[in-house]
Amino acid sequence: MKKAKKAPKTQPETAKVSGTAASSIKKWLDFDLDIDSLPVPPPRESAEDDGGDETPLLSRIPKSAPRFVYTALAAICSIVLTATLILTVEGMPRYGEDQDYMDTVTYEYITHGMEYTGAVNIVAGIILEYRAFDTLGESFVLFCAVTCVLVLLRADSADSMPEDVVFRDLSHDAILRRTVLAIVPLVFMFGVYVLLNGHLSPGGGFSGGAVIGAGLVMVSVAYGGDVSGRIVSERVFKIVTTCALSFYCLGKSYTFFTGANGLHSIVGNGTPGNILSAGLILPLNVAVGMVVACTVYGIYRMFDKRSF
Amino acid sequence: MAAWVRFGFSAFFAVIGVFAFISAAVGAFRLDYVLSRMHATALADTVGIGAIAVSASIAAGVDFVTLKLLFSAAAMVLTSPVSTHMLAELEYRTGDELYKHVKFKVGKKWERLK
Amino acid sequence: MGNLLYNYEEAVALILFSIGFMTLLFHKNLLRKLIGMNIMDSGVYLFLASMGYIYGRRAPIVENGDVSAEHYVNPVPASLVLTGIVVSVSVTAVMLSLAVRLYERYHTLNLDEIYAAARTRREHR
Amino acid sequence: MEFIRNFPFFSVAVFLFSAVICSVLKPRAARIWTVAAETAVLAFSACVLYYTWSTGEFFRYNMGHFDAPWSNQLRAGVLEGVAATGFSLILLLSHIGGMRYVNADIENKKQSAYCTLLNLIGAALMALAYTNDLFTGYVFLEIMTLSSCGILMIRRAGRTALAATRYMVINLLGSGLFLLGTCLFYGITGHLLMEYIGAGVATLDATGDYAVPLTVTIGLVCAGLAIKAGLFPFHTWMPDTYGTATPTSSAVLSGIVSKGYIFLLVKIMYRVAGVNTEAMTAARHILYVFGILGIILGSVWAMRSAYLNRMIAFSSAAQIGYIFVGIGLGGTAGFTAALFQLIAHGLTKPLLFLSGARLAESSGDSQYFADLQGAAHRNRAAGAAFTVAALSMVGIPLLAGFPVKLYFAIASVQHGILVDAVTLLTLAVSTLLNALYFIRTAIRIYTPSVRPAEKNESQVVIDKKSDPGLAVAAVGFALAIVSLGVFPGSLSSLITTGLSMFA
Repeated sequence: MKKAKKAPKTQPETAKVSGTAASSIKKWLDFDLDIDSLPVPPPRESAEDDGGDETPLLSRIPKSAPRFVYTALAAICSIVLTATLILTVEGMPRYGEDQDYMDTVTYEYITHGMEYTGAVNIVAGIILEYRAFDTLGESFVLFCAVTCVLVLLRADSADSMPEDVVFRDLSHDAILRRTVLAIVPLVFMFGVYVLLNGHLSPGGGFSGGAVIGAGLVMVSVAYGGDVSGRIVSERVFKIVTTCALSFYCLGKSYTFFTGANGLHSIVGNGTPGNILSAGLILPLNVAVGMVVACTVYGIYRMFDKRSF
Repeated sequence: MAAWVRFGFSAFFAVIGVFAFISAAVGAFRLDYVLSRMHATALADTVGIGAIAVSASIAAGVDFVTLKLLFSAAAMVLTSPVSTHMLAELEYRTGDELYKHVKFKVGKKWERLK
Repeated sequence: MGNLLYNYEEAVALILFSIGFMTLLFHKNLLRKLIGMNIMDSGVYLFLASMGYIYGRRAPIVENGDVSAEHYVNPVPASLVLTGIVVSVSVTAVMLSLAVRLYERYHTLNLDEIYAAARTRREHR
Repeated sequence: MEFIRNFPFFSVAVFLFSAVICSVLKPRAARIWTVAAETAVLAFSACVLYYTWSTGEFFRYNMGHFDAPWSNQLRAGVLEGVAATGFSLILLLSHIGGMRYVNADIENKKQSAYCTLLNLIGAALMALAYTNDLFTGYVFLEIMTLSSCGILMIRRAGRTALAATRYMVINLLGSGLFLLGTCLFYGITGHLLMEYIGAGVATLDATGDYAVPLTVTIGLVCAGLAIKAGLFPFHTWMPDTYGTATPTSSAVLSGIVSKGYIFLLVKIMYRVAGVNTEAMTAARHILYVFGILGIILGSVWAMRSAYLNRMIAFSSAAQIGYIFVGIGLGGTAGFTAALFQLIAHGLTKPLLFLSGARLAESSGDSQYFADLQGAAHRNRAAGAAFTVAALSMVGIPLLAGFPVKLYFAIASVQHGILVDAVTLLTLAVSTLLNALYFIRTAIRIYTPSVRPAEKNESQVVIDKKSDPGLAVAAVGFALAIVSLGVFPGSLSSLITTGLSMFA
């Protein structure tokens, strides 16, 4: 016998919170209950789209309470953390003393560093030769950051450009133009110097690239986006980033592969001290420097103009 | 004797530099409007770093290291006023409470705009 | 507490770390949280750099062929710092672009107000 | 040295290289390239798993010309093979399953960027599975955080920016603590390779000096990774994150990203800190307590949410609690249960998100339960997939959820009466709560919706849009879930042998 037809429910009106949970569970089990009237949090406006950090369970507590609860918890957390950190430092080995582990790992780096990697600057040797996998991951962190910034801020299509954003153009300022005219050549020269001498003196790909990137940003601020756009347009940005990162990835994969399988790698170390030495470190520094320069400039462009 | 003279000069410049930094810090806290705060802190970059660089180079004698130090101090003295100038211009263009902090001399008295 | 007098540089680094930690937790403005995060990172890098230093030794750049380990500082923490700094730069860039997007949408950077606005606008998808 | 030993390095290199290439390819080409890369890495991981299982011992792979403590090193054993295969399989199926939504949700210009970010997540996962170096783990952990924030905010509509900000702030807290832990480990032992740190920690543990820094370091590392994995008090970003992202992103984020952090935590527990040292047992007990709280409260909040994606998100907070309960129980049985749950949950959750999105789309594109009524009739395939995943979450036999609860029961029996009682009680209560909200939803989508508007036309509007990608993914996930349910012994024996050679 067909069950009596249930009166069709119009738009289920907002569920009034039934008093006892037991009665609603019983009704739910009898299966004739419209599931919407379960003790679901009160009507949609307040807790329904509750995306905030208040979970529905807390939504019944007056608004000010979570704020106080949060601050109290945060205060306890940070005090405990500070206390433990001070205690840790108190237990750490003495500052500035020769630790006993110096004679295993670091001894090898310093004594044979220059001999194997050819780099006078041992830190560059460690970064690009001994622990090269970290630095490969490093430039991909930067690549990932620039992809995220491009995804977030790029708004070349008309509709996606936010309407109330006013672009302030300070590029016609005479003082700025004279100073940048005097400074930029020095900055580029210094950046290239730091880049090329990565394996001889402190510096290297990341710091050299950042200096060159800063030079590009200065040109863009002083002479407006279109002048610097001619130096690094979107095409140049894409080509440089892709070629440099692919070269880095492939070059290092070659070294890892030959090293792991014991094959002889054709990359010689050259005589330490002059520019063209230290195997792959110089070309890698140049590649990383270009990637970092384009990234710094690209990120600035996204914040400044929201498009290339 | 020469050591004393050298120590005296470098100490003198060092005191100037440190005083500039302290006044900048106090200025940054005490002053309320952004332009006046900027005036205080801009002082620190030029006078402070310049004086300390000079005092360090006097104390350490002149060789490549101090030349490099003086060169970087000169670069700082050249560029930091320009950056302060840019920030001030931006604040002037966009800030809307400028009139509250500006006084005009009307006759003998300084009055604020209403 | 005797060791604390010797390890003063590492103590300062970790105090810097907890200052950044507190700023990250207590301030509601997104930019202040970001500044707190940067302080946290620089605290860790100061701690790393100070861990490698040894009194009376030079930076690990080989001068005229002298490769004995007694003359140089421990280079490994320096290489870790170099790798770490790039991480905090990239994270700061992404957080700032998020702040720009949030400001465009909600016209405020105070996270409480943004939650309230998101709730009243009843957006989910 | 056999060629197969290069496969761990190949899988990371393939993903990194294809990430660079995809950023310049056209969207269609980028998608094909990414799917090809994911399939290749799945093949590599399966070979590594088979090779290590057949030879019965792990192998090391020095990156570059220098030997162990000086250069980076990858290490592949049975457990790493299982994790890598699981991660790449889930990544491949989630990407194929959500392909249509990626095209719909994301602007055309940004689709190749989406493929780049997926590749970077794959690279980070493979590196976290295989790495034998703590600082490499931190670097690829950061790549994973940034790219998972990227795939979250790539969807322009809705509050993805707000969700991404919350996700980033809490995750950065976690990685800050982890970085500090890594530096402290280097400070007291002088090494960065996991075995050498483990040896240093063992000697320190024996002699007892640096006791305070050692305990604090272990605490920092465990806290950092637990925060990033979304353990109980730090799971508030989950409903926002999984609720607003495209289905593929929520599937990848909930399925494998939080699992990558947990796998790194298990590796650190075994190799670096030593599972049974006194400090680590204390840390594991704390994680156990938070896991128990997470299971209960996660299920309660899931029950109370009236919005499909938020319900699934809260249930994943509860399932993460399961894994930490397994870690808390400890011993081979505890870790086997935890890692089994890690794989089983990684297979069911993406299916829930993908089929849930399909059901929502076919019922007027709204995630409210009221509108979802009768959705399964409108789209039979998605309804069936959702039900399979929901029943597996509840723990019905013949599905992946059941052996999880079985192994947890076995693991908890080996402990004292109190721990045993608490764990079994939590298992029972959480199964009941899961049943309440999952079966309620299953019933909801199968009760035919009598809508006045549609009364005159045919009773049910069948959703005609064909979605081959989702069909393939649903079949793949369902097969995996059922095979795990029917032959749990295969995976659990693999995990046990892996754990024996993991230290």
